[in-house]
Amino acid sequence: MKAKVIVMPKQSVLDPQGVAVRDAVQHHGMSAVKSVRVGKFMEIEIDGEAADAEARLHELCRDLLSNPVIEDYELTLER
Amino acid sequence: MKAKVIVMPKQSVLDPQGVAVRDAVQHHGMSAVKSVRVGKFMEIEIDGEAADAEARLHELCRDLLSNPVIEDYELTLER
Amino acid sequence: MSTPAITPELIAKHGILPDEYERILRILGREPNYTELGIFSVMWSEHCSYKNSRKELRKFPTDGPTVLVKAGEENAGVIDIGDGWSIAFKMESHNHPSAIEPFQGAATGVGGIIRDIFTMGARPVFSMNSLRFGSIHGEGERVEANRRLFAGVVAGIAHYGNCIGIPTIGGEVYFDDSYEGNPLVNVFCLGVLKHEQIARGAARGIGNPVFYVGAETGRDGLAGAAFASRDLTDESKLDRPAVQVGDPFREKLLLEACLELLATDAVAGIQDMGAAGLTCSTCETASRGGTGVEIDLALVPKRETGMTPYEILLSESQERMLIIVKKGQEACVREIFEKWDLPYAEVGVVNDDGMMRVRNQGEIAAEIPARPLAEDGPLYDREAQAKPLPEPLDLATVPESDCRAALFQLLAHPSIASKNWVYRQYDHMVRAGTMVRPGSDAAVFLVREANKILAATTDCNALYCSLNPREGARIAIAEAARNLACSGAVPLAVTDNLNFGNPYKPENFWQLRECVEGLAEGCRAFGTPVTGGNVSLYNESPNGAIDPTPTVGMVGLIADECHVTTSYFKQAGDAILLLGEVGHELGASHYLKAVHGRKEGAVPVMDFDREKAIHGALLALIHAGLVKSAHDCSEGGFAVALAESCIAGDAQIGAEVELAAEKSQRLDVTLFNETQSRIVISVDTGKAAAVLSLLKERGVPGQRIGTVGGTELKIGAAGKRLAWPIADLHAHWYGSIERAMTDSPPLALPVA
Amino acid sequence: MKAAVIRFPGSNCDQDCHLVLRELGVDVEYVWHKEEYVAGYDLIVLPGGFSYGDYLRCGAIARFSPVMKAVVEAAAKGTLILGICNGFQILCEAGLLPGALIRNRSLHFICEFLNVRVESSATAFTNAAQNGAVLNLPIAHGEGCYVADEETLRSLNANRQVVLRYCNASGIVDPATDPNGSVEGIAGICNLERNVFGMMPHPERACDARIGSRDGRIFFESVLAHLGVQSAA
Ligand SMILES: Nc1ncnc2c1ncn2[C@@H]1O[C@H](COP(=O)(O)OP(=O)(O)O)[C@@H](O)[C@H]1O
Ligand SMILES: [Mg+2]
Repeated sequence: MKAKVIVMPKQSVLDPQGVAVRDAVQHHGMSAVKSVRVGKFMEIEIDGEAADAEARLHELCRDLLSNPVIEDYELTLER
Repeated sequence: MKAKVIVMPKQSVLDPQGVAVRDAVQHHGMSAVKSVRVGKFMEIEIDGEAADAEARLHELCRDLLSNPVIEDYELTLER
Repeated sequence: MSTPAITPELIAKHGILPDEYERILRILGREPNYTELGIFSVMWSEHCSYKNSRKELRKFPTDGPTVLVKAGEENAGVIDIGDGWSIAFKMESHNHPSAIEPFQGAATGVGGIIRDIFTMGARPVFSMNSLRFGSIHGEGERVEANRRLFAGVVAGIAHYGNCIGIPTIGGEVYFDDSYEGNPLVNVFCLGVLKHEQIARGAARGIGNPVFYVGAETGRDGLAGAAFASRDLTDESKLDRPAVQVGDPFREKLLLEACLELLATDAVAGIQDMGAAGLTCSTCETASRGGTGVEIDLALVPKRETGMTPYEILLSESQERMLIIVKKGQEACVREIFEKWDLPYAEVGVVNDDGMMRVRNQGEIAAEIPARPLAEDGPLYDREAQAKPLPEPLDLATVPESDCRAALFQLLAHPSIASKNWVYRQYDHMVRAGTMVRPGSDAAVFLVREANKILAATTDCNALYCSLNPREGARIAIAEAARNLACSGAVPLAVTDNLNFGNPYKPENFWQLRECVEGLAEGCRAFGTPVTGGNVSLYNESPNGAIDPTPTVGMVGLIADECHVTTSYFKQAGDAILLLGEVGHELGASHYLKAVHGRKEGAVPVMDFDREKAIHGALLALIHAGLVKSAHDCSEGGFAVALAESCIAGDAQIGAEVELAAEKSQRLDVTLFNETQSRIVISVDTGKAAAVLSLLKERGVPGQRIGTVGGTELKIGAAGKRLAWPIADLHAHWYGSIERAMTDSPPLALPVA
Repeated sequence: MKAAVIRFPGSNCDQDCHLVLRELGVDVEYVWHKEEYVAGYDLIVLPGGFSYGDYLRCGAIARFSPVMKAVVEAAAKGTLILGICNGFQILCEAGLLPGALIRNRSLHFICEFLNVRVESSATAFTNAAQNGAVLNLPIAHGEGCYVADEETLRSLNANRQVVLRYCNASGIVDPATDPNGSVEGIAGICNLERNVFGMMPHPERACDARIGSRDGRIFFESVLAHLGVQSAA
């Protein structure tokens, strides 16, 4: 089983990385780029197909892989 | 228009962050997790629908958003 | 847009008491609107108004021959260091934000204190930090949470400080259960400036334009000041908007741009936007200038759309400053901020009516007399209830433990163990001025532009303060001064960070008062005025209040580069001397806590005269070029101090000593007591006699106790002898924190 | 001799580099990242720091700053280019040096003094050192783990482009003293033409015994010697 997790800064939270990349991209000649947000992408390989895997992964995302105070996450499972 | 870019460390390049996350996850009780790779996820908002946008975005990914020596990227466009 | 009606519930929700609301009505002569209520709530929050502590803070000595700007007058006090140069330094806490988001909480704390310093016109040259966490040893969810907090805070401080290029050269870290869930993150920054470069946070010059510079305003940390003024509960975790994200890169640009602008003649006043952001900076600059300030929020650079006046005024977005520019020199601001690619906007003007007037698209959103808002907040005398002082320790109840094992245990205790896991993550060498790196008693920094050598330390033994707040605070000052003396420095001035529990609990308030008075006594004794500081109350977790922690940051001056002294032994054959007594006070000791699990007993007595006599003698010896190393005895007593002198240097080296202790005194008491005013020094053997006679002349107790050398630490006292291999001592001490953080088992005790 | 220290937004070792060069009697100037010309210099220093915040990847954004075009041109003309720490990262991103620098294996930023061995004194930056000399220098970086593919490594070694390796006090390259996981302990490399040199350690923080070491002077003194200038200090 494979899981993909995207962790992004919350919309209302400042994303200095995104701002820096946006400025660089605009500088690079793509002035049509209005905003960039930068987050993390994680690919997780899991042995077996445990029934509770999804619930446990959500727990993991909340507790360990993201900080709900400033980030949102999105979990996708590929069986 | 919206673009999503995933930048991942190449398979051949070591990913200490992935290793650390895997260890933490296993420590957290999910020993079924065999490997984790950590990369970046970028959301780019673009004004308009320029015909050459896709080509230019690929260029951007190659030149700026990823370093081909150590990373691969994946670009998805949402119109 | 409709705004909420002002109801008693809304008033209460803003943390404003009925009496305080009456005061607001008197100041305004009418009801406040929603935005004004928000403004009063942040300005009169504990964090901004110090309403429960200000009366106590007045007890600090703030003046002295070297004081150029006094505490409280400006963002940070300024102290003369000679030759036309001066320093500005201060300490500030970011405890609650760090509890919620350790990385960003700590990072933005660093950003805030740096802004406080460059607001004064000073170039920040180094930082320190004083940290407290729950236990990181052992297993379980709580321990793991403590580790995550610790790791996150250290990484956050590193992130901000390293990126901005200000070396973090010292600090302290303690671990105790009382900080579980409520870590302390106190950050210190020092800057250097010429006398004529002192900048003022006042809005002077009617008609002068007011500029907003730096990052755009977003809905960050809405009402963070109010947040810092409440107890931490599990619900605080849901206080999402209270967390701010820092951008050290922006701050670096802001720092350079502001210093560049201050070097021109264009600035009439400058103020950082810290807690309560735009609100605080506008009304405070107006109040200090005896003027009014009028701004229009429509002109403020914003990151988000649809922000209300309330949100804009209360936002705590980071990396922003307010600058009052001399009329006609606006172009200067434009040129510099464009060069640095930073947002800036002319948002208002200084006027003469004493009002803080905030417009939004021209329409008045808030209109409050600036001075009463900034200065006439409520001030309270809280009820204080003394806690009985602890009974002296009954030694008979303390089984004498294996002293050999106890020393290993103490050295591996994370509060005593080497902090290399922490300071290796901090760039402590950028600016090429760090003469003594972290790991000695005080950090020593060469300020190249001024050709001055500064020493700095932070200290506070909160265990002492929890048992006897006054004596604990007195000792904190004395210990800081002692650390400076051991580095060859004469103390100049002090900044403090008062971390306490909820002041509405009479016992907590009593602790605050006792500690303030204790610090004040100490400052008077050492002639070190307080240049400023910070109060953090409501440090409570579900388990109760933290141990009272009045952190002291002290800065001293080293007259000559040959006076710079470090804590570790240098050479085999050197004589080891003990300045001070062998000591006997085991109460409140770290040994009792770490080995016997007891936080109790009478706190050691601090006699300032005795302490000062020792510092004076040590400095005389250092000035005479006689001292090769000097290290004070603090947590863990003599044995730990001696072991540290063996293992804290780049090369480890053994020592053999014999202590002239009373025959009847137990060995654990002799080794681990924490009697104050003791310093272990090493000197050239040939000069030991000269040193002893100099001590005698000054009436300072001192004795030769042994010799540096070998691969073991050997201590004898009252007929008993113990030996520890240096390599083992080093291993237990050096890697302890890393082992805890990587969840590796502690090292086994080496067999004798 | 004339030297330029490039100032990117976020550079923070620019003043330290400037000071060392000045003390050696070099005519040294800051050059702002928005400049499009850097002509007339014998040495161009890309200092350490966090250019453009080091967001995205270290050096990734700096590489596209206007001044870098000019630096690339100067490099092609044979001007000496010295990249320190972040400067090294920028040189790799710009393709002036092969390989890349990634997160330290420990994931932590590491600041400490350590030893490096001079692998090649046949560069303008190391000619004053002996081959095999052990230098005590500080590092301070979070992303200093040098990586390159097999072929690049082979050619780096074959052409003696590896200039510095992390080593222990006796000069032995030992994975245990490699602070960041760099392949083959690589701490500094030069280009094939040997006029572009990047290193992770900070020589500018080791030019004054008062702050712990003078070993860093050798890099600057080598440049002076190479250019046939007498050092002032
Ligand atoms: N958080 C920290 N940041 C930087 N340096 C630290 C930190 N904590 C401790 N240190 C350094 O470790 C050394 C030992 O600290 P500490 O045990 O508190 O010393 P002392 O007991 O002499 O005051 C000091 O040099 C101190 O500056
Ligand atoms: Mg000490």
